[in-house]
Amino acid sequence: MFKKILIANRGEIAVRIIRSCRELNIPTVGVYSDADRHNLHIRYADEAYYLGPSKASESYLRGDKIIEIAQACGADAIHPGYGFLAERADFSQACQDAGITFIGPKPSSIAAMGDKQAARYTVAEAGVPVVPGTEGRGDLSDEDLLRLAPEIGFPLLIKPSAGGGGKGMREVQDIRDMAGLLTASRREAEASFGDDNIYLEKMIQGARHIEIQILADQHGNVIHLAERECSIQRRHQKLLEEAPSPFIGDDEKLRQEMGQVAVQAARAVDYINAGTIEFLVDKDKNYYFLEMNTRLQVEHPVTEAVTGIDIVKEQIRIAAGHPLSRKQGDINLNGWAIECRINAEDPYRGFIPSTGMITQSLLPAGPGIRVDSGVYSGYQITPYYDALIAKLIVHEETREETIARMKRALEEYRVIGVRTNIPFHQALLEDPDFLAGNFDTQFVDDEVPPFTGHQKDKNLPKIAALAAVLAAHENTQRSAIVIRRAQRDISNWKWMGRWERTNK
Amino acid sequence: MFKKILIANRGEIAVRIIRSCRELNIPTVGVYSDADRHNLHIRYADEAYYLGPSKASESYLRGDKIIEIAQACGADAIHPGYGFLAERADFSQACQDAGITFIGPKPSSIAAMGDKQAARYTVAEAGVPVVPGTEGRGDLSDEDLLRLAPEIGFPLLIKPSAGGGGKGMREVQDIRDMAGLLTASRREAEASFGDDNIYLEKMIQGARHIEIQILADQHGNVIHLAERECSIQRRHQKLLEEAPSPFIGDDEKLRQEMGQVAVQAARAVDYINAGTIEFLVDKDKNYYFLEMNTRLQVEHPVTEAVTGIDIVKEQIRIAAGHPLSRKQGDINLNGWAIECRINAEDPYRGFIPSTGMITQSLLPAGPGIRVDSGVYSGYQITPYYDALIAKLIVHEETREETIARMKRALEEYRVIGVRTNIPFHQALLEDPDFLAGNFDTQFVDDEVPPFTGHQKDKNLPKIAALAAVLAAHENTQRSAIVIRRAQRDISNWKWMGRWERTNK
Amino acid sequence: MKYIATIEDKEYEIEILSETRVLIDDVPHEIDFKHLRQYLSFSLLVDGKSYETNIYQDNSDWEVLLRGRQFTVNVEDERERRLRLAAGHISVHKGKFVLRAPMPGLVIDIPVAEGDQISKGDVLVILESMKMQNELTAPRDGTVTRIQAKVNDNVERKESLLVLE
Amino acid sequence: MKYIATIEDKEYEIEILSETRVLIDDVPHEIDFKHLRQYLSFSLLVDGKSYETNIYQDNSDWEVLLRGRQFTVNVEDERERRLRLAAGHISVHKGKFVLRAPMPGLVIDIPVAEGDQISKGDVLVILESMKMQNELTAPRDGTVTRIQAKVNDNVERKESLLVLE
Repeated sequence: MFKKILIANRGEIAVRIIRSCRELNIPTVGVYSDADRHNLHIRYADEAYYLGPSKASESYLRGDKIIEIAQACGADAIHPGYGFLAERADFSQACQDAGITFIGPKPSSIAAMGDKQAARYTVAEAGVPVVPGTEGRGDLSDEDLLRLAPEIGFPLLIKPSAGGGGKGMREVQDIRDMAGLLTASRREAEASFGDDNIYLEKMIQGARHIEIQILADQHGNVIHLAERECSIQRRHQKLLEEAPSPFIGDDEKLRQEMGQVAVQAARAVDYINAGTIEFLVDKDKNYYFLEMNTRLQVEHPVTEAVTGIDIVKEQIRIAAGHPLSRKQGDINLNGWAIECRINAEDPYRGFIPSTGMITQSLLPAGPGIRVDSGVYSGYQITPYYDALIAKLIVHEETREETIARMKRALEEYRVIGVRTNIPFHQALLEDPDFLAGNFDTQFVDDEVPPFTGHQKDKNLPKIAALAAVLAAHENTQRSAIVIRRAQRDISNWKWMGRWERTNK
Repeated sequence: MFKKILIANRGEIAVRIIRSCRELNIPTVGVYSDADRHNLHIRYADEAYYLGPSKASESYLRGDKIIEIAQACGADAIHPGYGFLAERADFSQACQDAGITFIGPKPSSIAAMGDKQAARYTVAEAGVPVVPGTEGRGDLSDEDLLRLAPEIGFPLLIKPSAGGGGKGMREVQDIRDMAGLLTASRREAEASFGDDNIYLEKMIQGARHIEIQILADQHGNVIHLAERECSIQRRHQKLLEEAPSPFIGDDEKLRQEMGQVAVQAARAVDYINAGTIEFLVDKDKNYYFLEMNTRLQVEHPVTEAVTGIDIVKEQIRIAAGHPLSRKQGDINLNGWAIECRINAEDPYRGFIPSTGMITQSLLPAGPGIRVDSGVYSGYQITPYYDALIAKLIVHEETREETIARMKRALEEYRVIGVRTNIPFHQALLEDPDFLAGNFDTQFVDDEVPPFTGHQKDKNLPKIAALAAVLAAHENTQRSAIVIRRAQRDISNWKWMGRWERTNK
Repeated sequence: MKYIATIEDKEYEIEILSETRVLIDDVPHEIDFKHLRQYLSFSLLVDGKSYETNIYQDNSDWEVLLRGRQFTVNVEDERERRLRLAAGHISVHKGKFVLRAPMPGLVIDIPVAEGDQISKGDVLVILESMKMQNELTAPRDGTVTRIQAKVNDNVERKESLLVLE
Repeated sequence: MKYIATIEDKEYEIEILSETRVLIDDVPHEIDFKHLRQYLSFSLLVDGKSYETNIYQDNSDWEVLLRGRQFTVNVEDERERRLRLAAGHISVHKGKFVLRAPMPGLVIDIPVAEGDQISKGDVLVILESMKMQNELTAPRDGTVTRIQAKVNDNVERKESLLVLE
């Protein structure tokens, strides 16, 4: 096993990785930017070193500095988490060159899947179905793309070749909008990935986003851990994920078939470690390869909940050369799991990010609840990194019970000082179509009702008004005391004394 | 299903029951004493009513008032939790008389098991093995007990007939100490249960405390959810519980046999709802009935973790007349679970209780961790109720991995302002005999080493010293600023400014 | 003491009669209000119903977090309201609206010009922050009277970007 | 500035050279100390090793919570120590020890009498609280010089029960 693991990441995922390392009794090294000195991942790591300024390009994207730190402190492995350097073949290569184990796939596998266009071509060659698009044509100019678009047909999607996480993606409904959208997509792609290459893909109407988690060791064993459904997205950003998929449901044949195809796609690039094959599935249960994420996913905990497997521990064991601890036949699904991504953003005002200090963070608790988070009471949300402040994962026996538990957890969860999308999730979990499992990847953009009035208790605004008045009244009384103290108004003191006694 | 459930309890168990009710969409009613107005169970309940002064005898033990409140607010069921009124046949009867469902067994079953002596006699008649003692002889005087003691043999235990939770229990090694111990036991029994009857039981040397969780519906179905091991006790107070038992381990035959005997014992008293049969098991795997707890147990979460069953929801469904959702054959055990009871007590000073305000409570989080607690930042620990502030339950695949996860969780858990027994648990989880599964019910009293020095990092005291010095130094600097402000000492201001900038 | 609490467009008239009795729009209620002020934790019983809330002041409004929802409540007492009405500020929705940056970020686009008539919901500024491009929209109809930021500006939180009248 | 920190019987001499350098018993260390004071949360890096602690002052001592363990640390600066030594308080373990109730409770038993010679670990008082009977024991050898509580007294937290000399 490793002597020491450096975690080249921040926030909830760095904390999550540290937790598994600690349970494996492997010392950890955290790295931090100026903005993150007091963050949990630094406080929880066994060692911590300064990386650079707050901007990611000057800190968490500085692979060279990270390898330098690893060498200086004697870390013999690096876990990249997700985002930042996780899908950079050059970083994986640089680790290898420096004699440090990169906890993830080989550089060649990352490269093969990292260019989204090339990946589509590769897996199609291996017999995996792909969504029609411009795959296999290389990087094209705007002119070429405008010319090819009518062949693919509308609506279609513009996607960054180096992409991930929905950044830079644009939908095109009509060729007249396309030129502007190409520009916007390239601009965002350049800003996010340092690469403005883009490609086109037909948009499958009414499609569901269903992905298969796979694990592959260095001894040729590849297994899948069944599916996650991630169709609840807003502008291609996943918001809620579940395992299993309500769409696949009891169709064990489809589950195993997609699982096998995912294993096949992984084998096509000689894949090692944990990875995810994303599919679009249409209403007739046709499935198409979308892309492969050659890293740990944000939503991995729902799979951990239903399979009982700690995926991060498996990643570390695989990287250390251990064979997989389980065969395909050992994988059983128990119960149902849902993850809500809790973002610092205001669902009432177009989901704009909310910065500032979280003055209190009170976690939900009790049976079947897991919180993965890097924030805490006193945490300062900065504009440098993404808006994800926590993942709330619940587990129960059936989908219905899991939803009921999630509603309970969302109500218990308090993030005070900044706005969060908790009311969005609450509204979603009351939506009849969501409850019935009738939704596709467009569902949130098209269907979710406004968040006001979804609460069964119509009295809530009145109660909020009363609570505010009582708080304000008490403030006034307090101020009055200060003023009147000089005037020695004894009677008022008495009243205040009683108030304080009953309220302290 | 019920219209509204009143929870006749407080603290972590009231919160835990409210959580399941909320997930079943059943409104809840909380009741509170003077000490508990701001407690979580009141803030989380849908309705809340005042019960009486802080002393339990004037509030949580006032069954008459509780039934009055239930009737006034339209609650059609009462969940008693554990302790207080949970094992009072007269309260169960009073609920029935008032037309309110008592979520628990019938009065006759409680009565049959409530008198510990009578219970031993009843189950022995039904063919369940019991530890030799004074069962079946009725309530005896001190003179009778002193006379019978040599027949049973030493060491033996004095136990309150109405007992539970180790209160009033005394070990007798020698007949010369026995008179005084009888007096002490009766005094504590009277204080705890309002009943000073006691009985004697042979002490099984090297015995393990292993108990079987059962569920019984109103339709004659009784199943067991396998065992919990609760041998880690200090003065008969359970401190750490696990499921499955490392002693039973892979002995599926013993597990099923004890399960069947437990079902048999439950049937002997026509039992309905959740209950637990406690056994002592000697080193040769002979097992003896100890007592039946006719209620939810503190340690029920470890069974929930390994079976995936929400026992509180099952209790409510059973009380509403539903048949059990599972048959014996549907019960599978997944993984391993351990619960540590976190008490407000100082393990360095003889485990004396610690009162005061919890200024910060920071929960451990991440995969496989559950916290059941009624406390929070700002919670005031009063002397009126027991010292249990939280239950920390972790779940992983093997016992070894579960222990590693618990160690990680204990390190993350911060309770600031009062002392807790967390260091005790940390020391225990490093103990080679505990790790090997070699322990009995005397283990903690006899074996656990002092808590200092169990940490692998020998530098910790030095680091603590440094941290205190830095905090003190900064305090001094702050005071100095205030003094020197008047003297306009600019240079010091500069230094302070830097300090504040780097530390804010 | 009588107060007027406003949430969005809805007003509630709340009179505090004693520590345990209030009138809400003339309907009497029994209340019990208990808090841990330092932890922003408030427990409110209204006619036996229990509500846990977190309350804090943000500028002149009160933020109330209740069952997962966050309400912004404006509270005035009778005297304040009389003074304000006398001063002629009849509606909070008329007059100048200053669009301020809700977070620090980079101005990507300002698709309006001074003098433009805009409608509620129109995009006024696109601001990049936290790896996302965020559209700041008009809260009501009006005219853009002044633009204070320009494309590629790095702006601070609460910095004013433009004015709507 | 030079300090002496004492944990139980062990002393550490700690000198603060700058914001990032200290000497502990004459060994130099690189440090970085960062906190959220309001939340009692402190992060300390010592030669790259990371320690999260929670620190608060309790009477004159500092309570430091570190990796699940709680350390009670007495901190003196050089001047304080010189003054104290000059005043003749050479050891904290000599002199009067006042046994105070660690929590409110009911006195069940006082198995010692004034004038008794007792040894470290002997039970001095049994106090019932939180549904348990708790034995308060002697922290060191000594003589009971005064008993201030009696059986069946309800005592408050920190109330003095007896004196050991």
